[in-house]
Amino acid sequence: MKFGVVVNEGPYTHQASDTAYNFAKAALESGHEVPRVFFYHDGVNVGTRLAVPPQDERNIQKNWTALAQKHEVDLVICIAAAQRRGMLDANEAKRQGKDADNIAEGFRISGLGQLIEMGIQTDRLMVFGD
Amino acid sequence: MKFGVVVNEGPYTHQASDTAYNFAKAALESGHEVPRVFFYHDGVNVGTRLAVPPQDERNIQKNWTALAQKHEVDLVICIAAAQRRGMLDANEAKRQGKDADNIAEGFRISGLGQLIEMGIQTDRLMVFGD
Amino acid sequence: MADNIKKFLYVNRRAPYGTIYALEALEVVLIGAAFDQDVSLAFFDDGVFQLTKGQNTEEIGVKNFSPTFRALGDYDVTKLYVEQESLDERGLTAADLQEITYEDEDDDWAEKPSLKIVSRAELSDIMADQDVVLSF
Amino acid sequence: MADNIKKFLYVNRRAPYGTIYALEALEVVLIGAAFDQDVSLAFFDDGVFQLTKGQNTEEIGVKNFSPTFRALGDYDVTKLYVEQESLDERGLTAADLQEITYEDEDDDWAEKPSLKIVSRAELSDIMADQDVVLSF
Amino acid sequence: MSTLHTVNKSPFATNALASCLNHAKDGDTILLIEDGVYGAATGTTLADTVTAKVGALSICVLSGDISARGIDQKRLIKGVTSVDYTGFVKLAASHDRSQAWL
Amino acid sequence: MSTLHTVNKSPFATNALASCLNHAKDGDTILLIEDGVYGAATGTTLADTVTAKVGALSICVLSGDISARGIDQKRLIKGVTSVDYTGFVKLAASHDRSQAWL
Repeated sequence: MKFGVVVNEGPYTHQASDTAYNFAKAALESGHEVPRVFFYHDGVNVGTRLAVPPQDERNIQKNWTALAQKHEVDLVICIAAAQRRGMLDANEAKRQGKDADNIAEGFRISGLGQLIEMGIQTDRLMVFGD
Repeated sequence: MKFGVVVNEGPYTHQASDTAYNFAKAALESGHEVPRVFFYHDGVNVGTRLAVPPQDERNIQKNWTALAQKHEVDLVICIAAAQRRGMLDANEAKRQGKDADNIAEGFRISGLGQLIEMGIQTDRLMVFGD
Repeated sequence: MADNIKKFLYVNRRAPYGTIYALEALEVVLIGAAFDQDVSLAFFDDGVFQLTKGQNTEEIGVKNFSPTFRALGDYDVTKLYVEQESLDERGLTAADLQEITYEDEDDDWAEKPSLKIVSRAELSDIMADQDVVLSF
Repeated sequence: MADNIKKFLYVNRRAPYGTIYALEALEVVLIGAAFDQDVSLAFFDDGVFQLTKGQNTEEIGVKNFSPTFRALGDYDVTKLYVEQESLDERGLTAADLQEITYEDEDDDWAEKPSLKIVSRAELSDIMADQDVVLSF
Repeated sequence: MSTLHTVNKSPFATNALASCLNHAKDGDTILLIEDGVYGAATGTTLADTVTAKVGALSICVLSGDISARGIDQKRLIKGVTSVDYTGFVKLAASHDRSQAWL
Repeated sequence: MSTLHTVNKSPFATNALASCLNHAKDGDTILLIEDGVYGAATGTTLADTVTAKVGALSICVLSGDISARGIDQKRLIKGVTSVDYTGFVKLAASHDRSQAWL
């Protein structure tokens, strides 16, 4: 079965991104597919490569990146939500005249249409938020 | 009278940073002092210079920077909270081996001691959060 | 395309302005309208506050997005379900809500109300008849 | 320094792990301890859940910070007020909470409890007798 | 020696206002801000609870938040005072401490 | 045709569980996750409300969230089932849709 996953909250602040990760991992290990995870609202902040969590805590971004690479999950950050919150890839930074970008490996920035498309193309949509 | 202000939530997602800004502005315009604003929890995200909010919305970071410059307000981002969430200045980026930083003009990164010190040195402490 | 039409429900249970969820939910609805799915919006609990008349955000400095609800008809988003019990609990009636309408192309473009006030039981039935439920 | 001592209250009304507020509140308490102020912590509403015994976060992959409460005595943070009514509402008793103690240097280093279970009225009085109230 | 309490959550969504009302002391002020302002309207399931506290407590709302949410001043519970941000600052200055009910 | 409802908020803090219980249909499943798991404990002011729904609804808790919060399995309301993340996936697959009560 194909699961779509939506993450609505940022890392560490809320447990939502942890629960979503544990769900996606369990789904993949159970033989299901998770073709895409869509990060919306503060969820876009999960995809920053600049975070330095304490050594004795999990690294949420690196966990997602590793899961995506192992199972070919498309990690999509909503562009509209990202712009408000200061999440940019190199292209966006150039386009917006910003001098830095902060997206981590394995994540990409795209539009809200990717969320709707995920809803259409998957069998079940799971939302994790605050 | 001296007011200390604490901002616990990120920009746009919660109204807390807007209310804190409007409070600080009114306090300063009423002849009070706001020597410092301390950004904690997701509040650290207020200080990113990479945000590109829609043209018809307020720019929360720029509002704070302008207020700070006009009235010499010390805008402090908590280092521990910032590290978890990927907010870095140039020094921190270098120290942590990161290839980019994202702190806006007028903000600085420092420790939680600055919050306690603000509590001690101001007459009233105001907390804005979720 | 017809055999790929799903029932999408957008669940709105939060008040506007205190948090961004209501605004960003609306942004999804607007983009989603281009996909020709069977779209419904549910407003209950504090979500009914999103639809009130007379919102003026000038003093708080936040964008007033409530007029956008009136444009939903142009995007063929015409089913906005509002729970009666949630209105009652909050001291609101239909008269406190914006008038939101659409032009029905199957009925000589007659102007019809998009807001449908339903009971809690009816709303439960509507929610239980969806393919995709997006909560904000 | 003595004439610059203020009463600091840390207000804990949230459960642990679902959000980071409880953990980051504790981080402030630990740093704040170095400032030699008159520190109290209030645990009520869902904040009482922070203090329960037997927390094991292995399966959710989040750091278990509950043992840190037991270290507060070493930082001279010895006044942790817990509201009886909040415990009652949640089906908890003092026996469900961790034992948190400190060694009283004014009483030959006798080990004493840091947790003080108080009524809602007593907690209201304590909160109304502070200089600085930090909520998380 | 009195406290300014700020409540920024809808009383229909969270227990913040209920807990604040349970803990505030006579003579204190509660300022409803952001989504908290819904607690000041008449005709709701909570209006009686709030109305019963007016007098023992001073209950205020932030005018900008009332306007933003389309709540007519006429719908405010009797005895509730509307203040702007400058009024908020005055309240903060005139009370001995502020406590935020997040 | 049944729904899996997920509730991740403490029922003492917000109205999410109450609203979910008011809207779920017989035969649906409610999975309590994150801070929502406090709703599954006996001896609370809410336990009777939840207990009354067991049977008409299937009520489950996520085991990792129960352990994290130090809730002993023996304290769970009778009829509440504990599942791990794999069990969560199975529930999501075996219901026709999921609805998150945020």
